[in-house]
Parts: sequence; structure tokens; C-alpha cells
Amino acid sequence: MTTLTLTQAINAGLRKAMEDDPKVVLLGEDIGTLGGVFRVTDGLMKDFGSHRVIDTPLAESAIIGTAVGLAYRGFRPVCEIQFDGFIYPGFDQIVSQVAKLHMRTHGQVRMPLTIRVPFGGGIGSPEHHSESPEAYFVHTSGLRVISVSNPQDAYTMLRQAIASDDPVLFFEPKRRYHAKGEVDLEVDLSRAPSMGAARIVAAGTDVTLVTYGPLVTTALDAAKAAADEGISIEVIDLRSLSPVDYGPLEESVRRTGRLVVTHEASETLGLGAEIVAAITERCFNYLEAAPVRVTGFDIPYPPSKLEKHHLPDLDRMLDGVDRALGRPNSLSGLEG
Amino acid sequence: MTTLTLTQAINAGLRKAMEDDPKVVLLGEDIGTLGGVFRVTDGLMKDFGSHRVIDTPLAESAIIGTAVGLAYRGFRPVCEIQFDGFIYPGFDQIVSQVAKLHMRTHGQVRMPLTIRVPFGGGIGSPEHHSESPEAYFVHTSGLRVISVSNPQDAYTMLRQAIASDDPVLFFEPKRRYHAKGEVDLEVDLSRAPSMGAARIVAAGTDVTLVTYGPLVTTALDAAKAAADEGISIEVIDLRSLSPVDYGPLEESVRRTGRLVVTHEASETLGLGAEIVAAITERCFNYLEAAPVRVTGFDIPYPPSKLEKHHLPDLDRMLDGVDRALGRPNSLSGLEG
Amino acid sequence: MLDATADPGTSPQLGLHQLIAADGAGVVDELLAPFVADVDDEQLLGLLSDMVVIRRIDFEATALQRQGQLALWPPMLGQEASQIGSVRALADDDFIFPTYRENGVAYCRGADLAGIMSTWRGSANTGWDPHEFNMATPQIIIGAQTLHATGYAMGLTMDGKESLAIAYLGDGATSQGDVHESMVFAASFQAPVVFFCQNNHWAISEPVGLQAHVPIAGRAPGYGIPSLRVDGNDVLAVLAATRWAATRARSGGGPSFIEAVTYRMGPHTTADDPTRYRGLTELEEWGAKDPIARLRIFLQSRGKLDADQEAAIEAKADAVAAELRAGCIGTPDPAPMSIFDNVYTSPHAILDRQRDHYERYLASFSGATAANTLVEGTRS
Amino acid sequence: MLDATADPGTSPQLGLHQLIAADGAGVVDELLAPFVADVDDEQLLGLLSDMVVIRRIDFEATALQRQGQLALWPPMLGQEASQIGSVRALADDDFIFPTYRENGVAYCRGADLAGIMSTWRGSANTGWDPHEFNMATPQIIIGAQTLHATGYAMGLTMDGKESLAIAYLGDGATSQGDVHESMVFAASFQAPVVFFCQNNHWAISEPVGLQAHVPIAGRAPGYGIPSLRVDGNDVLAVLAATRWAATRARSGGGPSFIEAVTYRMGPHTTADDPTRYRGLTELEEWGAKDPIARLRIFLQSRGKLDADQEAAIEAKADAVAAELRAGCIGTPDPAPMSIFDNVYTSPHAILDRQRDHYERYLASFSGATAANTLVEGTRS
Ligand SMILES: Cc1ncc(C[n+]2csc(CCOP(=O)(O)OP(=O)(O)O)c2C)c(N)n1
Ligand SMILES: Cc1ncc(C[n+]2csc(CCOP(=O)(O)OP(=O)(O)O)c2C)c(N)n1
Ligand SMILES: [Mg+2]
Ligand SMILES: [Mg+2]
Repeated sequence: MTTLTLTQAINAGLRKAMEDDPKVVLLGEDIGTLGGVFRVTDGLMKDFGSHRVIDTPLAESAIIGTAVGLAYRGFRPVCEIQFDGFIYPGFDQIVSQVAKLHMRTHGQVRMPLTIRVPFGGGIGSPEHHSESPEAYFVHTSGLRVISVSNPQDAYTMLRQAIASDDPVLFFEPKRRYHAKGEVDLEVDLSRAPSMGAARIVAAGTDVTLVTYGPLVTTALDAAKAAADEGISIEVIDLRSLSPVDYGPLEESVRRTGRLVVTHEASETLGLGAEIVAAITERCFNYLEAAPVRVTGFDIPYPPSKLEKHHLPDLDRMLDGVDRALGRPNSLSGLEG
Repeated sequence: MTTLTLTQAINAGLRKAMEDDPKVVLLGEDIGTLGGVFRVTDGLMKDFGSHRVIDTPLAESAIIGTAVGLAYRGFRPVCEIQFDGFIYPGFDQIVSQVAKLHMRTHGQVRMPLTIRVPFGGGIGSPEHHSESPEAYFVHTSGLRVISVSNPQDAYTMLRQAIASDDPVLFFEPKRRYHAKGEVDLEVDLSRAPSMGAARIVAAGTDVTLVTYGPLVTTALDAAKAAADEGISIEVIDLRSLSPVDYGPLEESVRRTGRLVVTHEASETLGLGAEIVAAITERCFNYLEAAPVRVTGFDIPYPPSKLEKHHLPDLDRMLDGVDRALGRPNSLSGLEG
Repeated sequence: MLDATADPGTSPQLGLHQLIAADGAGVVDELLAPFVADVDDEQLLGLLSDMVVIRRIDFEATALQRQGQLALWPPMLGQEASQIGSVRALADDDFIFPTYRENGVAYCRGADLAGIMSTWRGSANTGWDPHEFNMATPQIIIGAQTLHATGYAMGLTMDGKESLAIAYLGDGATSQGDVHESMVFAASFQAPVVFFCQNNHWAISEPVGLQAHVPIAGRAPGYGIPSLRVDGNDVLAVLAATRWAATRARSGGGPSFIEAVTYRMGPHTTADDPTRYRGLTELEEWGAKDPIARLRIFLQSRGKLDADQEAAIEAKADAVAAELRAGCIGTPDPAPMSIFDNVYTSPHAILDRQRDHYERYLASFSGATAANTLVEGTRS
Repeated sequence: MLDATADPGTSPQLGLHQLIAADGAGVVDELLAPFVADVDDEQLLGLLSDMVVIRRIDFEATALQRQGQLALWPPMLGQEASQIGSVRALADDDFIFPTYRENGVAYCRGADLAGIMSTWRGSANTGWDPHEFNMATPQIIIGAQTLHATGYAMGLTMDGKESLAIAYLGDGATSQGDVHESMVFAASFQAPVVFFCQNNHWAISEPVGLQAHVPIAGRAPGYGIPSLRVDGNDVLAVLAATRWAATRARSGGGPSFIEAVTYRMGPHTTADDPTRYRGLTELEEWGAKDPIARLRIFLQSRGKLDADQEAAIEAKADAVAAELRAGCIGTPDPAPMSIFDNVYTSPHAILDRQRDHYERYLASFSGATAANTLVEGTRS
């Protein structure tokens, strides 16, 4: 076990994937000499050369589109999109090409791209640097979407994503980049939990709190705070956003009867909508109250001085838990 | 009243909007001399000139992006995206500019764009010509999204969309383009129902069937077929997809206790997810069964010879209704 | 010095290059001639045969569309020299990224005729295995394939291969951002990619003048990419130009751009009505520049095309047309449950659930076989 | 003839145009000279003053960022001549579409200093009313604003106005598809738009050579857009070049492209560490070409800049810096509930519900005033 930050763990995962498979190449803006604006690719160009760690011209559609061509040729490209808000110029290539080419070619061509996206807010950045665009990709058939919350998952799941023959959107919670954790660098990928599996990160009995990425830490804090008030929250880290691993969610909700989903993305058609809908469909007779969503508002990301109001925090999560529990002291004063 | 096809109604709506306001200009590929690949803009270039009906070069990002510039200058641009699947190259301009500029400028700049998108399947077309991308835009704060199902709404709501100071995505059900209906060309916009209002198009008591665009006709047929079996379906045409007008939906579900949502778009994070989630949150105590979604599958749009399997039809809708009613003769044999 | 066009190494050759004029007369072109010095009469006959055959494919497919056997067809009438001249300049391991219109190219590459038709029939997503023929599926999103070709070419360099990727694109496509980004990447990485632009003068109803104010071939030099403007109705010149670009690519010379100036004699697709936007004069003018007629005259005037050879070519075309028709009509409809195939390479719980649900749903109509037949009736 | 670069009307002038050399000596440039024939000593002093002032703004903002008063700052150090020379060539009703770096341009346009800072402080989305100053908000999505400028310019033509739109962009931006599409549209519609590209040699850590294999100014002629390459550290030459382009635009001549060759002397933003990717030699080399020093020498050598004038300029800079600092520090945090404002122009049921909910939520912490104060504590 080694103590690593999230960025170091991703860096180690990239390094290991490149060592294991010469067909793994990295593409992105400023990922080479600079090592990325977050230093995630630090040192990799030096060690693997500029033919495998490629500083590209400033054009996201081309980063994805040339990666498609590289995949045609048998490479496993790992693209870095510098910030969440800069993925949209590459949207067409992702939706119409990356997601569809395997089906379009009757399975004869594979698109084992990994598209790394530092995402989410809370770091005091200007516009377009704090977005949570994951729902767009979850709605897009043909893609897999994952998000990590800790260094070990980052290391393991990134390697699994790169090894996957399906295209994977890999969302990195940038405000947790400096969070440290123990990482087993010798982890056996075939024995590690699949990147598709959700994980119960805190056991509880009263309410199921589902989240992913940057808010897992906050949800765990909320569970601790609630415990002091005698409320037992089960926290689930989704890990895979598409497909969602409903097994553990269903099992948990059947026990607790109550569901809260929380994410930074806007509420309307954020991932919470799908989870509330699917759990309602699957566990209707077990639900004791309406599921609750605690999310960013339906607004463009606000100026950073106001982001704390947009982002779900511990208090808003607990307010959501109160609502799910139908507790009279619910802060919002709103019914479900 | 005049009998018009859906395309003729849209054409008349464009014409009226252009007559009423000299700042209304149309931009798109092949919309001028040809009158659009669906002839929606037929005759408009001839009558209004090529400075108001602009055949643009073949570039969707530029169609949207120059419309943004025109809006800065006080114009009300109406962009045509030739087919649903060609909107993605313009996605960045829509999401990062069109949707956000009003907020970015503290309300000082308005983006009264209307983006017309012929959408949906059922016309035997090749790839990228039958998609239902509306959910991407419903998830995008700052946009309004509407879809029409009949010529009168097409005429009225298009004019309302163009008159709106907010950007509007206007989804036209291309497989209903030739459907005819009575249109009051003298309709008073201020008295007509708002483009934001949902409408009950068939009253019923047993189950609420919610849909929009191309499937409204199918849903009405399903309601008729069900009536023969003694099942009373209330059909709601959403009309506005963002924001959804929950008033009539809530009221209906409180009466019926059962909800089915149907659309062509894929299930996962299709609009049905939001409606099921929101209605569950708002009407939990009134629901007698889990809401049901009847949608396209989570696949890229299939080859046209197979599209009938992907698209919800009357039978699949009735199967959904059966499931919502918990009827034993449910075709699928599946529980909720 | 700072004039980007001054260095002969990256200089455009923007005159219209020709080897056979519209009237069938030979033309001297010093740049192109060396690249086809080896082309003998037999090879010329081969090119003629190819063009006649793909024109027949085009007619047959158009007829099949009218008869309801195809959902749509994008004719290549008038562009035979551009398609044949380019594809015949390539080696088998050169990788082709075509648009929807390069069906003649696909045929030359060896793709099965029924396969080629299957996507236009609406029964398949691809008509061939891209890896088997080193040719991607037809691209419908305008311009997108130019990035794929550039990426593939970057991969060739990484793999140390002396091969190339070629992207076909139309004049309309040149307006798309993706095409620009391709040229930026191709130039920066000196990728062995050939941009082969068929300027057929129209993008559906829009004339090329709307997309480009000055000749399209003039853009590439601004990226440091050498560019050639060639008579796209002159199969020999197209062959030579493509070999020029291919030679550059294979010898480490990086990307090249070819503008093949040709004309779309038919509608955009069978769904289009060109009489709404263009006159007969232009059509007649270009009819006089027909690629097949001119090669025929060129050969005849040199006594290299006799009646037997003509007949052999026609017979070949007849056979191909018959094969195409039979293959197309005989293509079975795909199985309903196949819509769930190949979305992912490995199991996917949500989709598997939907598949399972739909399978049971279909089965409920007519017992066990339902899942493999079409559902026509409604239940009520 | 077919050579796109042969027609002088659309021909690029790709030599590097200068009027004042790096050492302060005057240079003869026949193309540019007429455009600044009217510029007298007073105006030159004004340009010097502008440059000194915006350099001070830059230093002050950098300092404020270090002190935690700004979240981020993108320095313009080294690019003063490009910003001042261009903006001072414009009329008030010319509409500017800037990037995040044109803060000196915004200042010259009259925007309030505290306002300019507010977006970098993180307290506002825009620092000024675009309609009041005919200047859009700073664009962060690289290249996107070039389309807005083109559309605005198309609108000017429709309105019959003799005015123009100008898009600022960086060297890195030239790789984006949007920039290409802008040039296509600008050329097709002969829109009165000026593309003003500051080639400051870097896009964060990427040298311009990665984006462009040959000079950037060489691209525009491929679209039929005349192009000028100008010394971006020579304020007089930039003024002249922009007037050249503006004159073309106002007289129906359509779009123009200017590449101002300059250098980003500072980091990309205050968050960047350029020592990771570039050496001191380049920095020293460009330090010797400083835009302010050269104009100073130019004026001094002609006896047109005395100590009093220098002092007056410094005093102005001091005053601006003080105003900026006070304004910035004094900017109040925006009200929490303002996050719901201006998303739509009219009521929106879903958002209104969220607003209502959040208002009640905030109120629950500390009574009625909560909605207008910040919530810091947790409740447990
Ligand atoms: C991104 C995108 N936008 C629009 C279309 C619709 N469309 C199909 S073909 C075509 C014209 C293409 O013209 P060109 O590139 O010249 O090729 P040609 O058809 O002449 O071979 C258009 C606009 C599309 N397929 N993709
Ligand atoms: C679409 C997009 N991709 C990436 C970025 C991140 N980014 C911000 S500035 C920048 C470099 C821009 O370089 P250039 O255009 O030369 O302008 P300069 O910063 O030198 O003024 C990058 C990559 C962005 N803002 N937008
Ligand atoms: Mg064309
Ligand atoms: Mg730069």
C-alpha cells in the first residue's frame, strides 16, 4: 500500500496501462511538457516519449476524432479534456462516432477510447470550469460512464476503463484531486471489483443516500453527522453511472424504504432523475416515502463566489434526508 | 380555419413571424432556393429575399454561432437544423453560448433564437436521420424546449417561440409532417394557450398516458383501442418539454393513480425519467402502481428495417398501460 | 520568406491539372505525367471498365430505389473518374475513410455488392468489414471522417508503416470545423493522410460558391499542406494526382490535399429534386465533359479500343448489375432482436434487461418464434 | 488565374509589417503608412499612456490575485501594443468580441475597473453591459466568439450600417473548428468583420508551432480573406493594420485577418507556471522588443517625450491602479439568491420552485434575513 493523492493515483494508473500495453497512447492539450494543467500526466511524456503522450493542437473535436482513427488502427487512446466545460466541441464525435461505431460496424471495429474529464465545482474557477456534464453521456447509448471518488478506485478503475473494449467516459472529481488515500499498486484487476459495480461505503438502516464522484466524501460526512442525531444513513458510491449497478441500490432501498440521490449536476434530467425513476419502478412496494433529489439547481454554473449555494453540501443532504424521513424538523419546510 | 399539413402550418408560422417583425431572419442549409429538404421554408426566400432567408454554408456550429451574433445585434434568428442527428456539431454553441448568455450578461443581452429541429424516426431513413435528442436540451438550463404534435400547435407555438426572448429548441415530428389539421391563421397569440402549457388531448380515468410530438397520435389511437377493452386512458400532450407543465399531470395522476410515459428517445435519462421522478416526488401518496416508461431502447437508432421494433407503437403503449394497471394479461409478462 | 506559399515544397499547384482533355485529346502536364508513365493500354482499359461498371451500379441502384428495394441511393453519376482514379492509385493496405457517395470505391475495394446495398436498403449498418477491406463504413456526418483518417495516419507513423489513410470529402464538407481541425492535426503531426475532395459543385441545393469564395484547393497551403487541383473527370489525371499524394505520404512527406473538380450529374440522392435549384445549361456543359466518353475517345483515337473490348466491358457491367440486383433483392430482413447486438462488447445490465423484456414481449404475440419474425398486427 | 493568392485584391501581405522597429527607429511601410498619416505626437503620447496604464492594471491585478482578492488573472504583459493599437483604431459603434485576455481593451472601451475585475474575482458573470460599451463579455470557450462577431457583422450588413465587428483570438484558437467556420461564413457573406489574432507564441504550454506549421496569417487568403502580418509589439503598426482592416470593412470590402505577432511575457494565468515549459532565452529575446520601451525611445529620440509628460503618464497609471484596487476590494459579494436571476427572461415554473425551496431553506437557518447572507456553519 502506498499513500497517493487522487492525481498521483491517476498518474500511476496511466503509467501502468502504458507499460502493460504499447498501444495505449495519451492525447490532450498541455498534457506533455506541462504534464497537464492539474499535473495528472506529469512525467509521462518524459518517460514514454512524445509519440505516446501527445500534446495536441487546441481542438477538442479533433482530439476525439483522431482518437477514433487511432482506435481503427488498433490503438487504445486515452484523451484528456482539460475541463468539463470544454467537452462540448467534441460532443458530435463522441455521440455520433465513438458511441455508435461498434454497432455501425456490426461489432467489427472496437472503440476502446477512454475520455478523461476533470469535472465538478468547488474550486473557485471561472465559467466553464466547474460543470457536471455526465448526464449527457449517460443518456447516450454505446458509452460507459464512470466516476471515481478515491485514489484506489481512480487507479484501478482507470486501468479497467483503458482495458475495456467499450468507450468509457471517466469523470474525475477535480476538487478531490489532492485528497489522499492508500493505494495497492499491485492490485489484481481481474479480482478487483468491476468498474461497473456500485459500492456501499457506509452501512445504514434508515435511508439510502446515493451519490458519486466529489460528493461521496460529503455524503459520508453527512452520514456521520446524522448518526449523532440517531439517524442511520447507508451511503452508496455509484462508481458506474452508465450502466448504474441497481443490485445494491435495490437491495438497500428494500431495507431502508427511503432514497435520497445527490449530485452537483442540475436536477432536471440529472442522473438522479433516472435513479429515482428506476428505483421507483423496481422497488415501488418497498418505498415508504417519495425519493428525494438534492442537486445543483437548474441554472448555468454560477460565479464562484456563489458556488457554495449551488453545490449540495452536508446541510442540504441532511435536509434531503429529513424530507425522505418525513421529519418535521426538515430545514426546507417543504413537503416531498 | 384552413386545412394545412404540419409543414404548411410551420411555413405559415414562419411567414407570419417574418411579416410581423422585420428582425426575424432564417438561417440553415438548403432552406432558401430549395425551400428546405422537407419544403418547410418553401417560397420564403422568394418572398422575403436572401438577406432574411439565408442559405448558409454547411456548418452547424456556425449556423448557431452566427445566430448568436445576430441576436447580439437585435435580430431574432430562426435556425433550421436539417435533421436531428446533425445538431451535435452545434452543441457547444447551444450549451455554452445560447443557453448561458442571458445569465452571463446579467440579463443585458437576450438570445431570442429559435432552433427548429425535425426529429424522430419512422420514415425509413439512414443513420443520424431519426434521432430524438431532446433530453440533452431539457437537461441544459437556460433553454426552453417544445415539441408540437399537430398543425395548429405548430403554427401557434412556432410564433410564440420566435416571440419568446428566451432561446427555444423547437422539435418538429418529421413523420407527422404530412398530417393535416385545421388551423386558425388569425389566432390571437396572447389568448392562445401558452407554449409552456401541457394539454389533455383525451380525457380518461384509469391511467394517465403522457407523451409529446410524434407519439401523440399513436397515444390517442392506443386510448381508442383500450376503450374497446373498457380501459379509460387520459392522454396528455406535453407540448413543452422544458419546463414541463406539471399542473395538469399532477392533477391527472391524482385522479388515475397510474402513469405511463412514452417517447421515442432512449429510456435512460430520456424525458420519461424526469417525469416519472417528478411525479413520484409530487404525487407519491396518490400513486397506485409504479409509473411505467415505454420508450426507445438504449441503443443507437437501428437500421430502418428494424425501426418499428425500436419505436413505441400502439401495442407497446398498451402493454405499458397493462403494466401500470397490474393487469395479468400484460403482454410483456414482466412486473413493474 | 514569410509568404507561406513561397516555398515550393509546400506550394499549391492551383492550375487545373489535366492529362486528357474533355474532347479526349492528350494534354501535357509535367507535374502529373511522371506518376502515370507506367500506365499502359491495358491499365487504361481497366480504368474504362471500372468506370462503366460503377456507372451501371449507379443506374441499377437508382432503379432499385424506384422499385422500393432500396430506401435511398446517392448517385455517383458524373464522378466516376474521381472515384476510380483515386481508388486505383491506392495499395490494399492504405485505409480509406469514405462518405456515403463512394460506393464505386467500395466496389473496387472488393466489398460485396449486396453488402454495399444493404445499408441503402435499410437492413444493415455496414456493408462490409472495415478491417477486411481497409475501408471504413460510409460516413454520413459531413466531415467527421477526415479526423478519423488523420488519426489513423498518425497511427501509421507511430507503427512505422509506409502506408497512408485517405479521406474522401465533398465540397460542402470543406465548411465544417472538423475538416479544418483535420488539416491542423495532419500538418502538425505530418501525418500520411490524403484529403481527396470531390468538388462536384453542389452540396444538396447549395452551389460550391456558397462554401468557398476562392478555389477550395487554395486552403491547404495555409496549413503548409501541398495541394493539387485536378480535373476530376479525367481519370488518368486523378490517378496521377492521387499517386503524387500517395508518394508523398509513403515517403514521409506528410499530408496532401487534392481538389478533384467534377460535377454531380444526378440528384443529391434519390429523394432530391435538382430541378428546383439548377438549370439545364450547367448540366449540358458538364455532360460534354463526361469522364467515360473522354477516355473512350482517347483510346479509340489511338486505336486501342475495339468493338470486342467494348462488348467485354458491357458484359462485365451486365453481370455486375445482375449480381447486384439479385443480391439486393435477396437480402433478408435482419432479425428483430439484432437491434440489441453490438451496442457494447460485453454484458450491460440495463440493455440486457430491455432485451429480455422485449424478447418476452415479442414471444407473447405468437409463441416461441415471435422473437425472430416481424410483428405486423395490433392486438386489439 | 486559379492561384488563390495571385489576385492582389485578396492577396496576403505576409511580410512582417512594422512602423517602429524594436530599437525605436522608424520604419517605412508603404502599405501601413497612409493609415496613420494623421497620427500626431499627441496621439502617440496617448498610445504610450494607454500602454503604460494597462500594464499597470496588469501588475495591480496580478498583485490582487496574489493577495487573494482575485480568483485568477490572465496577464497581458507584453501584449499592450496589440491591445491598444487595435482598440484605438475602432469607432465607438464597432462591436468587440474579446477573449479573457483583452482586459486592456475593455478598459479603453470605458468599462468600469471594478467591473472588469469582478469576473476575475468570481463575483459576477460580466463586468459591463455589452450594449453600453459595444463589447461582449470575455469569451472563455476558445474560438467561439469569432462566430458571434461574424454573425454580428452579417447583421450590420442587413441593417445597412457602415460599422464593423472585431473578434479577438489567440494563436491557439486558430486550431478550433469555430474559427474556420467563421472565416467561411465571413467570406461567403462578405461580412464586415475583422479577425484580430494575437499570436503571443503560446497557448498555455503549447508553442505556436504546434498549432500552425506555417504563419497563421497564411490561412485567411485560402478563404479569399486578405490578411496582414504585423509586428504586434509596434503599437503604431497595429493601429495602422487595424485601420486598414476597418476601412475595408466599412467600405464594403468584407472581412480581413490580422496576425499580430507578439509575446506573452507572463504566465498563461496566475495559476500557470511557465518555467515548466519555456526557457529564459526566449523571454529575454522578446523583452528586448518591448512595446512600451520602443515607443518611448521613438518619441524621446524625436524630442517628443519630456520628464513632465512621463510623470503625467505615471500619475495617471497610479490613479488607475488605486481606483482598481479600491474598486476591486470594495466589490461586495453577490446575494445568494441572485444565482436564480437571469436564467430566463420570464417565469419558469421548475426554477421558480427551486428558488422558492432554497429561499425557505436558507431562511430556516437564521430567520428572515438568511436569504441574503451567506451560510457558513453546519447545523449539526
Ligand atoms: C453534419 C451534417 N450536416 C448536414 C448533413 C445533411 N447533408 C447530407 S449530404 C449534404 C451535402 C454534402 O455536400 P458535399 O460535402 O459537397 O458532398 P456531396 O453530397 O456533394 O457528395 C448535407 C448538407 C449531414 N449529413 N451532416
Ligand atoms: C474549448 C476550450 N478548450 C480548452 C480551453 C482551455 N484553455 C484556456 S486558454 C487556452 C489556451 C489559449 O491559447 P491562445 O488561443 O493562444 O490564447 P492566449 O491564452 O495565448 O491569449 C486553453 C487551452 C478553453 N478555454 N476552451
Ligand atoms: Mg458536393
Ligand atoms: Mg496564445
